[in-house]
Amino acid sequence: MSLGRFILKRALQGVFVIWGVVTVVFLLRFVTPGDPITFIAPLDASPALRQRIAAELGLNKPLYVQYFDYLAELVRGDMGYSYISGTEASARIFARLPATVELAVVATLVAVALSIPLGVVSATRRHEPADYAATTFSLAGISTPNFWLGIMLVLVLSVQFDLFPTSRRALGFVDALGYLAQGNPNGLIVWAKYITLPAITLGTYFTALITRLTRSGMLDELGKSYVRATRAKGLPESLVRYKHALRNTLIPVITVLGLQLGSLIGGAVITEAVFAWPGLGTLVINSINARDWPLIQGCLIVIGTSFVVVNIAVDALYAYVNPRVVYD
Amino acid sequence: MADDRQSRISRRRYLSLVGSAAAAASVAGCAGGDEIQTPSGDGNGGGNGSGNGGEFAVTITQGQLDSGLDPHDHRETTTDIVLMQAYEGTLDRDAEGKVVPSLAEEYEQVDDTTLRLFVRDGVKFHSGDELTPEDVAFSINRIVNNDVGGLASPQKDQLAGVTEATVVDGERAVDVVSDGVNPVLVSLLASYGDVMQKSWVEGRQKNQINSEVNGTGPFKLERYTEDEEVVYTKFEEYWRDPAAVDRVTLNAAAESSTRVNQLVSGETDIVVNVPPQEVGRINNQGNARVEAVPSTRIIYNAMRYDVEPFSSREFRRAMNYAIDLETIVKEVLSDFADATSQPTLEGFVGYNPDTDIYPYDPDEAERLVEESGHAGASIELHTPVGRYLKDLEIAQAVVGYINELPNVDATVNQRDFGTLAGELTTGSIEDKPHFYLIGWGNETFDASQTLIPLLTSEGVLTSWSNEEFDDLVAQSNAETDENAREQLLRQANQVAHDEAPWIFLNRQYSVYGASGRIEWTPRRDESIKAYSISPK
Amino acid sequence: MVSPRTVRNLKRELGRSALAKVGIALVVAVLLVAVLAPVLAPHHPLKQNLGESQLPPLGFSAVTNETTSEMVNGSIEVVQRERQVDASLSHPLGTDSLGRDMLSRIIYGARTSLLVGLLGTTLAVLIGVTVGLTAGYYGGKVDDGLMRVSDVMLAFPSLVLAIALIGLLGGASLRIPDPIVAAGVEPGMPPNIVLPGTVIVVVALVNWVWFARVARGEALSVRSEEYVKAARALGASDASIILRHVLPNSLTPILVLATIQIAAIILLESSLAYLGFSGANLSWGFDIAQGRQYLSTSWWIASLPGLAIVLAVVGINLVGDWLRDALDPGIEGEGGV
Amino acid sequence: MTDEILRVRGLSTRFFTEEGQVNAVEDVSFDVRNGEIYGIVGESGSGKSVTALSLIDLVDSPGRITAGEVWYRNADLAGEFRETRPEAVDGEFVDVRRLPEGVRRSLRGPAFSTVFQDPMSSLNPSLTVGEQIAEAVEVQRRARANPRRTRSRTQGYGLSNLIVDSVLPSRSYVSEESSERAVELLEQVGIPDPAERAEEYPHQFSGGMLQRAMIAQALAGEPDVLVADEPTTALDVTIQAQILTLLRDLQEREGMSVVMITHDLGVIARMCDRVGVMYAGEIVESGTLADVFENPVHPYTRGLLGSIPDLEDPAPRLQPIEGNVPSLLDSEMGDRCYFADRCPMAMEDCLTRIPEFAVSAGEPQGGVGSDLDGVDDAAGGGNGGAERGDDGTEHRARCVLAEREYDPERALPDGYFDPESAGPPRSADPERRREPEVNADD
Repeated sequence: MSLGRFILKRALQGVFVIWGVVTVVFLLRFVTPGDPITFIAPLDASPALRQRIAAELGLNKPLYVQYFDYLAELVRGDMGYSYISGTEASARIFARLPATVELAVVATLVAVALSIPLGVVSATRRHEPADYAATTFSLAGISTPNFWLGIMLVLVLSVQFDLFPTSRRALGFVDALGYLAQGNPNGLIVWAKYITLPAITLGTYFTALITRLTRSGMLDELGKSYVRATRAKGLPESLVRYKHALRNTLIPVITVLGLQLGSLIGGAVITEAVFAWPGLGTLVINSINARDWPLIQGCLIVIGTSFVVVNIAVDALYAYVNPRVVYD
Repeated sequence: MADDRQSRISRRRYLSLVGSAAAAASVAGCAGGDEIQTPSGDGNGGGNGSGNGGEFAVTITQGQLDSGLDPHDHRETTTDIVLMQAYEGTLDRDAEGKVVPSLAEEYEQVDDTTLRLFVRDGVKFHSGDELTPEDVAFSINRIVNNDVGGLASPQKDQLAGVTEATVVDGERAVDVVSDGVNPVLVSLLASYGDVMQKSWVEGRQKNQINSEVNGTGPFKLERYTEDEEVVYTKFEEYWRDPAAVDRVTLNAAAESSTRVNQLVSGETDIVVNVPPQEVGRINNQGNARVEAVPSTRIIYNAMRYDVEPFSSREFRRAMNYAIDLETIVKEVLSDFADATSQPTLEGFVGYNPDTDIYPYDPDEAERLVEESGHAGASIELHTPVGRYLKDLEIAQAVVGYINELPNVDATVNQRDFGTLAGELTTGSIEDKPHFYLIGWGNETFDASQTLIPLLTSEGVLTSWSNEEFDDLVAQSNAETDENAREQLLRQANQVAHDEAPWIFLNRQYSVYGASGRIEWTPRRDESIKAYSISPK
Repeated sequence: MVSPRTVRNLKRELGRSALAKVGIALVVAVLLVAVLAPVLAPHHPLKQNLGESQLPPLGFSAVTNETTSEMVNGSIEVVQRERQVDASLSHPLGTDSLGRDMLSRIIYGARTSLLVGLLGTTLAVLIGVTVGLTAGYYGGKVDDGLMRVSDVMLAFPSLVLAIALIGLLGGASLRIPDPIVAAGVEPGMPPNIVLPGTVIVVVALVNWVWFARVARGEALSVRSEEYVKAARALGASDASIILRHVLPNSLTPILVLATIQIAAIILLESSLAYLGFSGANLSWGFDIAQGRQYLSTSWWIASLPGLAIVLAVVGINLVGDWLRDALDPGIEGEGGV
Repeated sequence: MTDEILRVRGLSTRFFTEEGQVNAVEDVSFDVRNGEIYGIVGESGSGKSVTALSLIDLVDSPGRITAGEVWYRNADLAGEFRETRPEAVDGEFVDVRRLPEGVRRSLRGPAFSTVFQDPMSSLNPSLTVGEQIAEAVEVQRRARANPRRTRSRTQGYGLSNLIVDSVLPSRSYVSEESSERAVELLEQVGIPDPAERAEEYPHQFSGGMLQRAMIAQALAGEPDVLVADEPTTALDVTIQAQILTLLRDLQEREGMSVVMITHDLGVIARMCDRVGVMYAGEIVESGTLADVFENPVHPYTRGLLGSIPDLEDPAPRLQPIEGNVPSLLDSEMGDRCYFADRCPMAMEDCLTRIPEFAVSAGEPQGGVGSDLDGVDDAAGGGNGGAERGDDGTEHRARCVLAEREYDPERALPDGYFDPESAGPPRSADPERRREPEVNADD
């Protein structure tokens, strides 16, 4: 099977999984106790008014009709209107998405940029102080609840030393770039100041995780015969480590990272809660609390879909970097 | 819609952001914050035409933001504060709570059921159109009539008794008709009933009404980023003098410490709900101050009369004796509250000055529990978290005291406010938790707006039913003589004290942090009007 | 199940790894603290003393600003006074905002964390292993179906799913009598252990997938083994083949994964409690959330319970590393949080 | 003037494991001449592969070369270091182990090159075969482009390069010229369609083809000495023959020297000019092929050869010799002939360490004390450049039988070395004994 067909097949599977996600999310409303009308209708609403509201929202139709209606609307990109504010759910979700994506991307980039060299150093200087420091850090990193880490960072860096803002997002990256286009670099500085603590909070677990994976993977690879053979042909050590051993180390790391995207988003939810970061995480918590079903469903679908899409991308990347993959 | 948003973000967003950043930079000027400085270094440069070096911009940070911008489709103080910058009612209140004219210049009681409002001339909506009596009548009807304005408004009971509003032929006036004697109508109209423009509402979809603003107030909407911020600019054609503030930004931070940090670092000018432990940071910072005022909000623990053990009067009274309210006020609330003895707050019409706060008497409490026959009861107190000043701590303290009784076991159940409020507002007592902490703000300064909805048998939010109490309230509601009405309300409050449908807790203080660069005095009714802010 | 070879590997790895020893020490310590909470806790963990609120831990006595308000001529004046706040020997880790003993709360918090971690993992193992073995053993359509279900489950971040389930279903808790208190040893301590039932079920529901995948992989590899074929030829029932042949082979990787999952679930529980979605009345995450408001005045309320989480989870992770190194179950990566 | 390219003197490599010190290579000395194939033969665990790794300085931690010299003839290098590092220079020879790290690494490729046992695991599975060979060409190309004194051997290659390489193939480490050369090399080792095959990954190759590719890679640096470590062990018998033929042809064509390491006497018989037999980390007997195969002295060698009726028959492999594979743990090795416990002719004399004796030509169990001089010049260190065996005989053995007849009177009793007996204690746990070999062989 060619790479293209492989990806196509994975994409089809992905569509299937997304359909599953949508269905689960849709059904969630019906297993949840409490009539959504109660949250929408005014206090003294008469039964007639309740029925009218139900009719307006299509809640009086049979379940399967509602389901197919929902699917049809979803395909058109329509996630309905917020029960609470009456605004378009999709608009609201996509307005929040950049903040979360920004946070997740920065955290991931920082995590990758720090952890891979750390893991390599740790593996190549085994039993040296650098290794002990890296393993201690990574053990602590995977064992620390990130919300607590965030609070401690605020306590020390914001409350005590006043180096970073304690919360919020002053402006988005795109806005900061807009300032830069006008010749004002301060936008980027402000942006960086606001995103630093949330990104550290979210990224630490992943930095630690990838450091551990890289270290054990590198140790594994460096012990393999081909590394010795590569050294034997006179290649510089940096080439042996990075081009050969690290490349093979990263192949499984990429897969694990794809699977960990879920915990990245989960981590983003709580990080956003800690830093009042206006992203999807705070939106999903608020809408769950308010039983704002169109928003809850929309958020979960967007999160589930991005998970599936990213994993397809990871699979494709995996297939690309790993010639041994059998496309089946 | 999504496309609109995108294109709006593209160019206008940059321009407006530079404008707001410039405003923030002027804040940073005094706070030494980390805001954006333009390369030229003057801190005021920006692309926005209206922005200039002298702009006076103010930011107000609440615990949460609006739930949409339709002034008739919400019931929260937070949304109200967002919208009161742009929408006005027919009547208003001054800082002391006295009723003053607003869009209605005058009012007149035409007969027992009809109040005539004379609509002010020369008032413009932000759309540029003139205010008409039709708009006023439409707005009131939109609230009280589910078939008007495409909305079943949750504010219907805030205009209790009103059946309709009609335009008076040949006059610039509107008749507001009630279903009977309505002694509190003026008071209600002074607090509720924002006026919208009929044609504007009718030409818009629900989601547009929720994301655009067209009022008569001193500020018009510049930018609305849902859940993030609402930015208003001064409405130059306001019927009174234009505001001293050029730009108002409202945003939110759920954590009190976060709000205080924002104030201290100069990111905002007014923050709400400053907990006592954060007061020191504001005062020590030197560039901001703490403003406190007794609010119109009472915090209480409701006990449902229809379930054991709370069906027992003895048990309910025992709960009041069990807690050391004075200590809670002193230690948990650092005296930023007053202890209460009845549902009505001091200074309100109908407040009974002769009832005493329940003393702390655990022995009496234990005895009453035994007497009630519910010794060994397990009770669970549902409480919202972060909604009221120290709500969770108060709940935990109450439960802590109750647990000290050897014959009752109590626990706290932390609830999300939205979910809890949902259960409380279904209109059916069965949906409510048996025992819950909640706060009630009554901006009318009249006991009836507390007693009727919360404690009468038919009240939409009630947890109690008592014939004697119902009778007293009903009589007061039909009583046109003010003194006689006040006496009836006092008696009702005495009954409530004795029967103890609640654990009476505290009157909350509104504790604000305000930056040193603004002149502003907090109000008892919890409203924050940017119109009343001026530079120092 | 536990072969002598396994025991030998465990011992050898333990002998060679100081970290494994530290891990076991930490885990044993946390277990002891959790089990003996009524005996170890100096105070009732819920007992408030409003007069002794926010006492600092030993060694952190300090002068603090005390804020109160006074009514002066109808308006409220904010008053600040300096006050020396001394740590108290009877509250070595200080007290929280209601004067409750931090040490006792942390000791009792260990119970919640471990109960949720152990029971949640057990439930997840039961669900996951049942599904995984079934899928792997039968293969074909059953396998496809169950694995697609697990794909869908994986697409929901466990924290988000847990919040959704608890937020929507509500959090119920069970109370079971504390055997130590019931035995009359420490009559002044809480008589009941509060078991956050919904949380336990939900963490299992969001984490079983990892076990299903491992169990399925093992079942797939064992299915074609000769002895399984032989057993089938001899007419053994599927259930007995799964239990007698397939399950034992999966135990080692599942044990290792379960260890990692206990740590992950403890972190998940603390996150849920932090966000207010836990039915437990004593939880480290909950105390952190409460202490967050007091960061600027009483750092210990939020800091110390977090340290407890870190120590417990470090211990479990070290034990997990030890088991993995010693048993080499061949599973990649960490289970998800 | 000698024609040696390599003189190994007193080489000792030890592994410092948790179980204790493992003496994988102990005091090994031998010479490799220009253009010859020198064979090292031994059972697995005898230390022969570690010897190979020690030659090319690729002993991995926890192993370390603890003593000895590897003298390599290179007039240029000798000239270069004569002033700065006189101790590393002896005539045209340099002691590789005393050269700076960077220079030592630069010798891999042009001086020493290696063909490993299992081609599949010796090539990086995720790079094309062509690229890996081209790398070996490229590193030499770059080395020629920069004089040694000025270049940094660790030309920076970091994470950023990896990312850039992965995204932009044009920015790869390997130049086009090297890639072309790689195809030529593949052709030289007899791979059909070399251009296409160069684009393939190792898993797409058969074992024999892959070993050819490995050889091509080893040839990339035009090495003086090719170390072939069990180059055919992992291959089918028919393929083995092809590979051996290829090696022989290449060796003749390039005129390089080969150190052939194997446990297969047939390979030795077929390929080698001279041979050393290893046992328990030591070379127990060495000499020309004829010396060792026709007049074996050491009972171990005799045991190995016992089943080989005909030198020309390449098929038979090492005949298993009764007894345990020797422990290489220092603590368990004892101070005696390491073979004594398995030796059918062990005598009391064998209970001390045995030096290397020269074996007189034609007198296998030779004349008493025929040549006791020179016995120890290997162990003497220092003057490693000196010639050995000035009497012309190369046949040497670490066995008392080289100088004295077997005397049944002095024989050790049966079971002397059994754990239960009063003899020196030895562990009976075979699993444990195997462990030190993890790095030592295979």
